[in-house]
Parts: sequence; C-alpha cells; structure tokens
Amino acid sequence: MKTYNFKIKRFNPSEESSPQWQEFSVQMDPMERLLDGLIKIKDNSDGTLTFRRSCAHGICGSCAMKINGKNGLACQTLIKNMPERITIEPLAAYPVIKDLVVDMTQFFMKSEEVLPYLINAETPPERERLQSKDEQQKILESITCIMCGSCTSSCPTYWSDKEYLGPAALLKAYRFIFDSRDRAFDERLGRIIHAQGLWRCHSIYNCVEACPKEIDITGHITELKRLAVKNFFKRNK
Amino acid sequence: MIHQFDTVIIGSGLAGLRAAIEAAKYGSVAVLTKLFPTRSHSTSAQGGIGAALGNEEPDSPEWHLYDTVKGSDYLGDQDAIEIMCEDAIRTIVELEHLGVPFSRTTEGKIAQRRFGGHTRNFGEAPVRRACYSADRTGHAVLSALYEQCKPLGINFFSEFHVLDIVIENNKCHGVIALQIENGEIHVFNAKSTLVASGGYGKVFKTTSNAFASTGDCLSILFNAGLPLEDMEFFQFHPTGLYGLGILITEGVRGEGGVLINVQSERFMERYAPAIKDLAPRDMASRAIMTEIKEGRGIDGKDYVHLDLTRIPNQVLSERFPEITTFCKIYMGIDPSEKPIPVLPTAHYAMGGIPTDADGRVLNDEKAGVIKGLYAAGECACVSVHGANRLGCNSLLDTVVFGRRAGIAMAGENKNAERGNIHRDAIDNAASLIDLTIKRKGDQRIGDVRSELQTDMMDLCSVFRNEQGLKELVSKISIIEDKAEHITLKDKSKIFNTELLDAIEFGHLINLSKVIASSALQREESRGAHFRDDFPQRDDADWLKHTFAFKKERVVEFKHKPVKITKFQPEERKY
Amino acid sequence: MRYRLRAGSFAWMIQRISGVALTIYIFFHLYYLSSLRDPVKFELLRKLLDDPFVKFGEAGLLLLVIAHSFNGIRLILLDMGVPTRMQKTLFFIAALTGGIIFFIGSWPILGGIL
Amino acid sequence: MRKEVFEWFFLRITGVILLAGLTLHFYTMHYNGPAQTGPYWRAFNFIFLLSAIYHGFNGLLGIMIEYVHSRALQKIFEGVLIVTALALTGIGIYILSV
Repeated sequence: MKTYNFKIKRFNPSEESSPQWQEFSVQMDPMERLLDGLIKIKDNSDGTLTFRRSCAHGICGSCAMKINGKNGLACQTLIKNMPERITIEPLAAYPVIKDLVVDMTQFFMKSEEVLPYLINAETPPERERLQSKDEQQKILESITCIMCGSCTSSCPTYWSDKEYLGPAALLKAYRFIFDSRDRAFDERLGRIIHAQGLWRCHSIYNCVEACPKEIDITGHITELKRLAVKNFFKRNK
Repeated sequence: MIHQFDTVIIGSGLAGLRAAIEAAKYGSVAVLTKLFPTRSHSTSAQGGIGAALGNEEPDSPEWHLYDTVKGSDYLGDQDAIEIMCEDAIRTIVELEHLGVPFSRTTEGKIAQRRFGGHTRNFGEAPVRRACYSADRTGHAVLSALYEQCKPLGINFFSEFHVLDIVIENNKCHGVIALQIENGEIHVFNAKSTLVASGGYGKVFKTTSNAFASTGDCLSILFNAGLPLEDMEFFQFHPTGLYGLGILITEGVRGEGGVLINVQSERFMERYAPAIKDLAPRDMASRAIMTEIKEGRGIDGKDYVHLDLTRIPNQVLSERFPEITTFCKIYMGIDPSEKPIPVLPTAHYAMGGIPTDADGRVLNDEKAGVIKGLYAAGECACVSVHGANRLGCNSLLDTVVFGRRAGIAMAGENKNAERGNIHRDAIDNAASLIDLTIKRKGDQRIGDVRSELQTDMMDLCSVFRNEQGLKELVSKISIIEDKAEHITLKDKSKIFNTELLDAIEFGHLINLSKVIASSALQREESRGAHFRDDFPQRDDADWLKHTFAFKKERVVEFKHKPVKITKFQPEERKY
Repeated sequence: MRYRLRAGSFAWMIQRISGVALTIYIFFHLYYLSSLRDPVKFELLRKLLDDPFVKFGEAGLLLLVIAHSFNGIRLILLDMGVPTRMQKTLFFIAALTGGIIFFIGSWPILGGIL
Repeated sequence: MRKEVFEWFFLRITGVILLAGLTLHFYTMHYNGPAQTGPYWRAFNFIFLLSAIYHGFNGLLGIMIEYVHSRALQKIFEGVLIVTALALTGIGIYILSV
C-alpha cells in the first residue's frame, strides 16, 4: 500500500460560480486502477465526488477524464504507473455537469451527422454478405472506437470551433466509407467534406495520443482526405 | 415530465436495442438507459455469438440444441432452446446485414471458432460454432444495433435511472424514471414495456460485470409481487484475471489455450476427458476451485494459470487484441510469453424474470402473464440456459428473444390502451428519493456494500452448503438493517451518483436475499449450483424451475416443471 | 494544457503563426517592390536595408519562411501517406534541417554585422 | 462542397510551388543569380505571386472560420479577405508589368 495524492477539479455549476481544486490522499495497492482510487474517495471521504464509470476494463468508454494533463480512461490507468501526485480534471471542451462528468450531447450529435450506420438498400443475399479479409482489414482499427470522447476533447481545432465534426465523428465516417458492404459513399462523403469537416483537421495528432484504444485517428482522417481529393478529380474528368 | 410512447424499453444492451428495432417498425419507441446506449454491458462480451452456420466445418442446429440442453444440465426448457437454436442462423445473417463487422474466413464468410460445451454430433468433439469479431464481439454487435436504431427514429433517454415499473390490475402501465443529469422525475406511459436491463453480477465481490449491473428492474418487479425464476443459478466464468475479475474469453481455449496447475498439468483432462479445456463453465470453474482446494494452485496461492503461449502469436494478436492488451495493462504480462493467473469470476445470471418464448412476463408458475410487460436478455429467464449457460449462447439469447419480444409487443400494441400512471405512483417514487437522501445514520454505503459482496462471494459462489447459506441469509438480514442507516453526503439534484449507488444497493440486497434463499431451498447439485451437502443431481425431486416470490421480509417458493421434448435427462459427461 | 506542448500541436501553432505573419508580409513586400517604379524611393528603401535592425528582421523573415516550409513539407509527406508514428520524428528532422539551413542562409544577411 | 476539397488540395499545390519559387528567389537575391528579365521570368513571377496570395489568404480564411462563429460575420470576413486578395493581386500584376 502506498499513499497517493489525488488533486481533483471539482465543480457543480448549479451551485458554484467557478471550479475548485480539492486534494485527497488515498491508500492504494499497486495493482489497483485510478478508478479504484476515485471510488475509494467517494466511498470513504466524500460521497459528493461525481464521475462516470461502468465496465471498469476499458471497453465501455464511461470514465474518460484528463489525468495528469492527458486524456485517458480511469479504469485503464494503473496506479503503479502514476507519480504520487495525480491531477484529475474533466475532459476539456465539453460543458461540465458536475465534477468529472461532462455533457457529451454535442459530441454524440457530431457522429450522427455522418450517417453512422451501414446503408445498403440492395436485396441482401440469403446468407451473409461476403467480405474478404483484406476488405475487412481496412476497417479493423476504426471499429474499435468506444466513443469515450478523449480524442475530440484533445483537438485544438475543436477547442476553438465547436462546429467542427471532430476526430471521433470523422473516424465513424471512415468506418462506414471503407466498409465494402456500404453503399452510401457519395452521401456520406458529402457529409464530411464541407468547411467544418475534414479540412479542419490540421494533422495535430493530439487525438492519436489521447485515444485509449490506440487508434491512429489522424491517419484515418488523412485517408479520408486523400479519398476526397481522388474522388474530386475522378468526377471532374 | 410525462411522455407517451407505444413501447418503452428499459435497457439499451443487445436485447433492448434488437427489440427496439423491431418495435419501431410499428410505433413510437423510447429506450431508457442509465448509461449511454453503447456503454451497456453487452459491449464487454468478448468471445462470440453461437449459431450452427457450418462455415468452418459441418454443424447443425440440432447439435446446437443438444449441447445447450446438456449444458443447461437438463434444466433448460427444450421448446425455448429449440426456438433459439433454429433461429440462430437467420439471426446471425441478419446481424451481418445490419452491419456487424464479423471476423471472416479466407472465403469472406463469417469466421467461427470453438467454445466451451459446443460439440459436433451430440458430444463427439468440439465444433466451431461461435461467430466473432476478434475479441470484441459484444462491442461490434452493440455498436451496429445502436447505429441501426438511428435511422428508425427511436427515442433514446440516456442517463435515466428507472425508479419504478408500474403494474396495476395485472397490466403494466409504464415506467417512472429519474433523469440523472438534473434530478427530474419523468413518467413514461406505454402500451407495452420491455425490461431488458441486464444482469446483476455486482451482488458478488469478484465479477466480470459492470458497475451498472445491479439488477434494479428485477428487484423492482420482485417487490411488486412478481416471481423471479431459478435465481440460485449464477454462472462463474472460469477465467477471470486474478484479483480483478476481468474476463478472459473462453475463445482463447477454443483456439488452443489451456488451464494448468502448479505441477504444469493440464488438469482439465481429468475432469472432461473428451473436450478437456472446452468443458462448460460450471465444470471448469469447479475444476479450478477443486485444484486450488487440493493445494495445486500456483505457488500455493488461490489461482491457476491460463496458458496462451501455445497459441501462435499471429492468432493471438489477430483474434485476441483486446485481452492481450488487458493482460499487459492490468497484470504486466504478455500472454504470448507467460501464462496468466486466473480465477473464476461471477459472470452471468441464468435466472431472472420468468417469460414465455415471446418475452411476456409470467406472473406465476402456471404461465399466467402480465399484460403489456415483457422481458428479454440476461434479466429474463425463458429459460434457455437452465442451470448453466454455454458460452456464446447469451448474445444469441439477447438478439433472438429481443427480436421476438419486439414483434410480440408490436402485435399487442395494435389493440392495447396506453397505460396511465397515477399521481400516487409518481409521488411514491419521489418520496423514495427524498427518504434516501434525508436518511440519517452512521453507516457508509461503501462499507456495507463490500460486506454484502464479500459474504455472497464467500458463502454463495462456486461451492455452497446449507450451513453457509443459512448464515448468509441471516447476514443479509443484518445488512438490510444496516442499509437503513446509510447516510448520503450528496444532497444535490444534479447528477447525484451517491443517491443512485444507494438505490442500487437496495436492489442488490434484495436480489442477494433471493439468490441465497433459492440456493438454500434447492437441495441438489445441478449446473452452476453445487451443494457440498447434496453433490448429486436429483432429477426425481428437483428437475423443476424455482419460482421465488416476495412474502413480507422472506422469500417464498413455488416450482414449475421443466419442458422436455427431444432429450431425456442423462448423466452429464464430457 | 499539456496538449499544447506536444510535437504535433507545437508544429501546428508554429505553422499558424508563421503563416499569418508571412501573409501580412506580402503587403510589405509588394510595397517595397512598388518602389521599383520610383528610383528615389527605391534608393531610400535600399538604404534602409543596410540598417542592422532591418537585417535582423530579414533574418527573422527567413526563419519564418523556413519554419513554415519545412513543417509544410512534413505535413504534405504525412498527407501522402507517411505513417503517423513518423510524425514526431519528421518534426525533429524538419526542425534540425531547418535550423541548419537557417544558419547557412542567414549568414549572407547577418554576416556583415556580426 | 466540392470547393473545399479543391481548396485543401490546391493549398498543398501552391505550397510546393512557393517552396520551389522561394528557393529560386532566395538564390537570385543573395547569390547573384541571373537577371530577372524575359518572358520566362515574367511567367515565373506571375505564378509565384498568385500562389503566394492564394496560399496566404486561403490559410487566413481557414483560420478565420475556426475563430469566428457567427455565419454573418464569417461572410463579411470572407468578403474582406477576398477583396483584399484581389486588390493585392492587381497591385502585384501592376508592379510586375514594369
């Protein structure tokens, strides 16, 4: 057991005018996760500490927060890899509801703009649609997104321009545009090549560093850009 | 705020969303979830979803049926199992058409792998039946279903915590829920209501279940006088990461991983000579606990090793990227180099809200139903899993019976009146919150909750006996009293998660009591329920379902015969 | 705001600031060139160029141009498919070669006064 | 919306042209290269000028969108930037035509 100092940014906008920092010391076993620390604080010191959590092993995407300046999942951060002083803030760029809980409505709305579902009006075959391993390879990384919001929250363009689709929504677009079974290529591409879409990505790579699933988000966006350009010249021939 | 919908669905996991897609074709649908839809625990399902597609080797629904019946230790209702296994192929193809990115064979078909208890030709040898998307099958299916809900205009109410399901005169009128973000109470009047709220693994200390898996709706219905079926059967998954309970899918054993003890012996060969490490979960869990009890745990400690070093590196990284990452992150172990310490972890509730094959909730052991109330998924008990669920049958259960419930609700809605929830029910829900917030006492929620979870783990997990269960029942009763004295520090209306913890804890206590009492009354060993004092299966007296009813502060039991069609009970050997 | 200090983010800020500065410089440059039609004014501006202060300004301009160009090359390479894991390496290569070229290039400008 | 695709791509193209142009420009200015006369030089200077103005102002336009959020203001700024760019192009051509 070792003592850690959790410095947490607390804020209840309905009751306070500005965020406050509060420090807690917590006894932690080296095998424990940062999330366990937050739960200990909530259970033992301050029941008002508010954060989201569910699966506790990095697949549901609930507990994304800013940990020592870097976005990540509290349940995927092992305490033994942390310094003794840990600073925890809510994800940036989303409005705070309470403490570490942010309002992600806008974030989810962005994804909906890119028609985030497989579209194929052709009569389906009796059995599964065939998809070669190579075709699937293209989308394998993009389907692992857990919509935790870490990427979009780390994007400087999104900080200043909330109309930008953001990395998560663009990755969603990629997931369907490059799915060999999808047939809404033109429509979906049209939804991302406007001024607030692809072109607001300036290859800053913060999203790649923020992604807890280690998805090369910028790489995927770059492929979309190239596809858009290729498509532009093909159509204008 | 009052909402009017044709169908209200509680829970946005696979069962809820699959039902929503169906019901939305015929009317307005609201889906309530206390998380955000894609955060539902279905997303954690790793290994696969079963169907006798025969893409990799010959297979048939008949074999699938046999395996499931045998896996259930003959407690599963065979008519329901037959429906599930027959519908499995169509279901998987449909999911594929909806966009699920299944892993593929070299010909581009859906790939399949071996899973525990799934065999060819009635038990001969393991068969490749589990369709998968690497080791993120649940995530892949849940995402696709959620995505397909979008163009259908299904209304999502995210972060709404259900306070009550209102039943009057044998009809369900709808749901009362708390909007977590602002503490407002919302009323959902509905023609039909589907409970698809998932499992309740959080009654145990070590579990693969999410924090959200607290079984709120089962407890609400139980309190309303409805029965809960077969609650003594709780599955422990053999391979949870030691100390954490995070799951390592059975799929790894399907691809060649093996369990080994301190003597580096592949001990499953002794327990299930035919299918070895692919024995069903109840047997594998018991085998591991027996090895540990008899001193063959690793280094004298309470765990065994799961050896994945025998799986080719490429297979490991292609098909199990997620668990490879888990092992590295949480244990600091690269599974391609070193074996992983594992221990059984509370995983899946076979029992739940009794329903018929169309999801209609039964109000007694004689197949009477509640109008307008449905249940599907882990919270329901059809019962297709009987005393022990086979791996990759749970995802199948959710989508097959979720869809059927959706169709049934759409049918019933045509001639049904929309429910009308009365003022006093709403006031009751509001006062529950008020009372919980204002409660005074010296107990802290964290302490009492971990006491309950530890007791359940110690006295009601893989091995059980009369003495322990009796002790447990009285302990739960003490905990119930303590819970009356839990004080909350958070009094605010905004995102009060401490309040939710308290409400959920009440439900956990309630369910623990039902589980412990059900386990105590069943004096035999069957499937996941193993009694040291009654180690044999007793078909003469106990080939029947348990129906638990609430009677004041105790639990009362009735029983219902098992539906047997094709396969007569036999000794269960693998 | 630690995200501001990562290589990719830092490169982006440099790109932005230098880009804006260079666009503004177009005005000055065209003003200077417009004097080509007026020998008196041209001579005046030419003389101004010998001022050490202006020389430093000119070196600064070169620095902006190099920074913007080299990061620009980096971005185009990444757009053309150089994998993401190379982005930091490319940033450091760009910074290093850019620095060297600046050193060589600024010599004829600053050589006289240093 | 096609416009944005083209703009993004052309920003890269003009960037490359500018890079080549600048190298040449710098060389002739500071290492006594050839005298800048004749039709080829004139064409070079012309393309160089257009690229610089396009590249610079397109960049500014992009930055503007990210910091100005009202649609109306965006339109106004866009107009100002386009007019300025056209004016500069005119002046540039006038100077080059000496």
